Amino acid sequence: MTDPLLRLVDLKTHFQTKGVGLFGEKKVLKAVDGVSFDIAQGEVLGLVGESGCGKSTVGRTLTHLEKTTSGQAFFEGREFLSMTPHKFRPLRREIQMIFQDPFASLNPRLKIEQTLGEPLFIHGLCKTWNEARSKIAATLERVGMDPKIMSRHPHEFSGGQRQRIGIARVMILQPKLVIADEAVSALDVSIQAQFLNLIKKLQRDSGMSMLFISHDLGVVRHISDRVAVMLAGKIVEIGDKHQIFEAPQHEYTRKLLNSIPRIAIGKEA
Amino acid sequence: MLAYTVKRLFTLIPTLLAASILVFLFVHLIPGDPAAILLGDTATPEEIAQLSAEMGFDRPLWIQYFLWLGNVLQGDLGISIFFREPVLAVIGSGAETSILLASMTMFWIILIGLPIGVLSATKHGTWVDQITSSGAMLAASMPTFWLGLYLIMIFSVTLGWFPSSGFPSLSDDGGITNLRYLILPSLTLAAPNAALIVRLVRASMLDVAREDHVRTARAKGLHPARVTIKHVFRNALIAVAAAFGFTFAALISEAVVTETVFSLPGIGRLVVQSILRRDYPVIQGVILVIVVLYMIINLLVDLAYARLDPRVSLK
Amino acid sequence: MALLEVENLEIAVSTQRNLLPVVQGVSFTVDENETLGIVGESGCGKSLTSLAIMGLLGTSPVRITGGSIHFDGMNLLALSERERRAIMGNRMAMIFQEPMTSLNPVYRIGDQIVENLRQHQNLSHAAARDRSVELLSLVRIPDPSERIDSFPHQMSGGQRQRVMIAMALSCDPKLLIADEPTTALDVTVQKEVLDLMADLQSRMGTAIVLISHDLGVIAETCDKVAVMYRGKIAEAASTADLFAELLHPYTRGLLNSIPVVDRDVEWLEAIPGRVPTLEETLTGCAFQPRCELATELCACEAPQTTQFKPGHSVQCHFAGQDRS
Amino acid sequence: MNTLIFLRDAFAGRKLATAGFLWLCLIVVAAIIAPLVAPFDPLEIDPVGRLTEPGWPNLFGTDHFGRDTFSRAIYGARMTVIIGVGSVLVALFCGGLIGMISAYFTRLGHFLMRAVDVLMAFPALLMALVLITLLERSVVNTVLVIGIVYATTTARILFGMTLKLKGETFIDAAVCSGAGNSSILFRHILPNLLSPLLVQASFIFAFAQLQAAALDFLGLGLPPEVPSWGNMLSEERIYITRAPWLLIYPGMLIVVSVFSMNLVGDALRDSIDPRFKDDIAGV
Repeated sequence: MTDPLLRLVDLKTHFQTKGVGLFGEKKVLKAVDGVSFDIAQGEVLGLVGESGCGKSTVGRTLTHLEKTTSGQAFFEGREFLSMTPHKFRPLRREIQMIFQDPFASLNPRLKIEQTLGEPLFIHGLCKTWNEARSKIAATLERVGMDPKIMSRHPHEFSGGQRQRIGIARVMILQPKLVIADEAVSALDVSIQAQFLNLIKKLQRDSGMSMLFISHDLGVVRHISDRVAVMLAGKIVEIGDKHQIFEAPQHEYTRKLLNSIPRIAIGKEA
Repeated sequence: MLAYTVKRLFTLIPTLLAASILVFLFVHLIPGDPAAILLGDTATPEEIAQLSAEMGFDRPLWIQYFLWLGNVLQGDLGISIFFREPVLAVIGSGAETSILLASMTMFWIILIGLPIGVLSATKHGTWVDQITSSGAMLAASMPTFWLGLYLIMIFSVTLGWFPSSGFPSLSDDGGITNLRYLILPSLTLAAPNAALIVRLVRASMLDVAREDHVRTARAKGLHPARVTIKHVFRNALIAVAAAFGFTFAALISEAVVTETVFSLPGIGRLVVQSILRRDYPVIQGVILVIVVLYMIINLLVDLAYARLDPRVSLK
Repeated sequence: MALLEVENLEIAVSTQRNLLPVVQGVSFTVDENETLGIVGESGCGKSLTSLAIMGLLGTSPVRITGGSIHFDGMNLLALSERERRAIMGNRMAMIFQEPMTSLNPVYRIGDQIVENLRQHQNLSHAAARDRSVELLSLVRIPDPSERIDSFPHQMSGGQRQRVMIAMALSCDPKLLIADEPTTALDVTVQKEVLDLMADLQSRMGTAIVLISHDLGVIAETCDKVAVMYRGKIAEAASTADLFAELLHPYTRGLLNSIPVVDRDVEWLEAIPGRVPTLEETLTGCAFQPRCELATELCACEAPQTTQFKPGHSVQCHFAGQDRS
Repeated sequence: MNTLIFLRDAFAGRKLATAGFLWLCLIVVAAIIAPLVAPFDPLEIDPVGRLTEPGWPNLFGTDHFGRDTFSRAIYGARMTVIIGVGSVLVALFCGGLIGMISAYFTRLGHFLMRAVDVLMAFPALLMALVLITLLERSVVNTVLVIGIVYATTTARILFGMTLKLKGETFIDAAVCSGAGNSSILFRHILPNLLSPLLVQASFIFAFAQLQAAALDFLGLGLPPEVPSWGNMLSEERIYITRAPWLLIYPGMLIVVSVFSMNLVGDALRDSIDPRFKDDIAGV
């Protein structure tokens, strides 16, 4: 087999925090401290862990939102963490990100079509607004929204609708890798289920790969092919989802699984 | 807390140095020979030559700066053109008035501003709130000198309750009763600043009242007054303390005007008169003193802030 | 008579134009040593119900417009403000969702517990402080005699929630209201906090009203459950009965929406659509626009609460029926 | 269109603020058509008709040069608008640019904000006085000086607000879409700052009037012959007992105008994004 779509080698992202000592000595927060994994073409890797374990930082580092301290990441064999912003820009089309908070992830001042059209023009996928609008309409339909809404502003939509628009912004570029950072955590259960189905469907249809970051083990099991469990900046266990959920090896994975409240359904309870 | 204090002191030094450079450059930005500017129109060429040599005006600017800074650190701010006295002594003669005026004003600001602010916040949305908060805004919209002139007209000229101008020292005849000279000026100066504090206390109390921990306090079954004072007002003080530095800056600015209106022999009037007299050594000296003073006040405000908010000093 | 009896509780929010009902006809009872779980999605009125019981709606635009709340034989809504305060934090206490912000950042945690104790008990400061140390060790805070002088920001989220619990339990309340107490916490911490609450309940006999959006949390910790949807109780029963036979299509939909860790489901059976907003006026059943069983009857007539089985009530015209 | 809705919402149910807004509109109109409505030349001296009481034809009476106070007051509106608008423009442009750029480009920003800190070590009026000493008395210089003084606070405020916006998820999202620096700054950040900037502008407008009046009073503001409300107060202050109307009218005009501007700013502030409320220094 050829190279995986994404290969991450010993990624470290450290943050300088201001110290409190007399001279404000810098302290180092090792948010991500040596993470390696591969994501194959069309594969969904779930990254699960508790708050502060560094799982979001992995996603943010891969999209250049945080500076890498050390380590490498290869996309289709090309190292991209060390690229300049200018060099990295074409790759942004291929590596897209879905954010957690549907209320914060859309610019309140821009119309939906402006938000969705911007990446099309940046990456030269469209020349005219007519072209862009037809692409936007098609993408909105794919995520289950009425194309007519493109001339409206974000505040006119509910959280669920905004998250659909957020997903549309990602899908419109037809990326090869999508990083979903707690993409469904802010949603109520009944809406969350709609989204999990939608994301799964989009992923299957387009054959894209995905890094699905979440604290919710149920969600991760539902959507992923493989799962990595993170603790304090490091991956403690990684493997096929059935192995992780049915025969966890690491003590921490077992602790996580045991902590989840369960519902006993039906008469046998 | 000690570590925090020392740390803040250290961060003060670069700002202070940068500000001193600006004050130093001031004289050099005025067109003409700096020595002639510092000595005034009546100076003889010999005097100018002597001062030029003393201050190194023929040498590079940065050497001049260090010569000047050296003098300043020894307390030598130059000689006033108008008074023919050392600048420090001229400033010192105005210090008593200004310090007393500032203290009395602060007294009014706290005495008037805090209670009215609390009242306005607790009566939020009622006519009491509307009157106090619009009244405060009105007070903050008045030119201080205009208010001062009318206070003089009403309380000095018509009613004769207070003297209209001047301030004999506390060590002169009358002693402590001489403070009555400062009652109108300090009230004038306090009005707009107390008004700002009223608005600030009100706004920050309303903000704090929405915070979750206030709900916790109410869930304890505490008396509403206790919740207001111990939980809302106490936490609102953090924001108020942070703004006290600004209040002090406004106070210095407005003292310039107030001292002029009431003809008080303070530092503020000295600034204006020196500008009108083109007494540059005094202008430079006063500005330096005020800037240093203002920074010290800001440091104290920061320390008070850190005391009020444990999240700042112990993290 | 039960310890807490809520009957036909109505809460409305007043807007500039009109009064919008947010809780309608909610009734339930809680006995001593019993845990009632109220579950529902955001905006269903569960938090407002808990605030109404506690008496914390206060002067906000949200207010009680009908019904009654009886606690320990007293009609809470008829009490004076002073009498009400004597109960709050004393015989009835509450913990909140946000452990990060629910403690006052400027006071040491010990002082905040002492404040609650001395408000209701005639204790010297020293005695109240000793008692606070005991309470902190009761909620398993390590080194309680040292941690008592910590400020809230020096503790983790889980520890802060333990402090909240210690504070709530300081006067041995008969009723503890917990509004999403573990939502902001990680699962492992959530388990510890829930275990702690269950343990304390078994020792002290406190009745608990647990508000949560998480069916799993409710199923594991509660004796009985009320499922709320847009201001009404859709279904209520003992936990065992409820999960043995889900009668309301919403409860069923909610359960099917949850991806579980123990088995694989290819596609989730999501409930279509979304919860109607408060401004949208509805005739008939509030769940009808999203319901697979809905008929014309559901669109015109709101279902009444019916006892489908003893102890298992439901608000649905087609309770217990399947799509087929 | 959005701005109109924003204004309508801000003033809804606020009678006092609406009255203030209308008053300001009146001032602007008076400033524009001053030559048409002023009954006399504001500079015309009449040695015979000195210190006449308000009446006909001198509605507000005359000053000690016999100049018509009413006409001077109307021309004073001109100065009010020029000083206000001018210093707002200077402050927002210089301060806004410095603040935004400092927040966005952190290295340069660190240096720039330290410089702003140093300037802020000079209390506002004092700084104005120092600058005035170096310049001549003129309308342009007064505008510049007041504008520069408030540019420092504006820079601080804009710095804080831009920093907050920079941390917003929608900015991250725009970055992930491939948007460049200028697009992020001017397309994504700036439009979100416009309404808070408007609020800040109204407060600066109000402060500027008070500062300008104080400078006039100290004899360091506008040239004495310029008919501004501050100059009117300053020149006639010794007649406060003999001809009180000379101080009442211009004084009240200043108070009402500044009060109106503060009311407007307050109303606008209550309707902007609550995140920015605490950043803006106003009354």
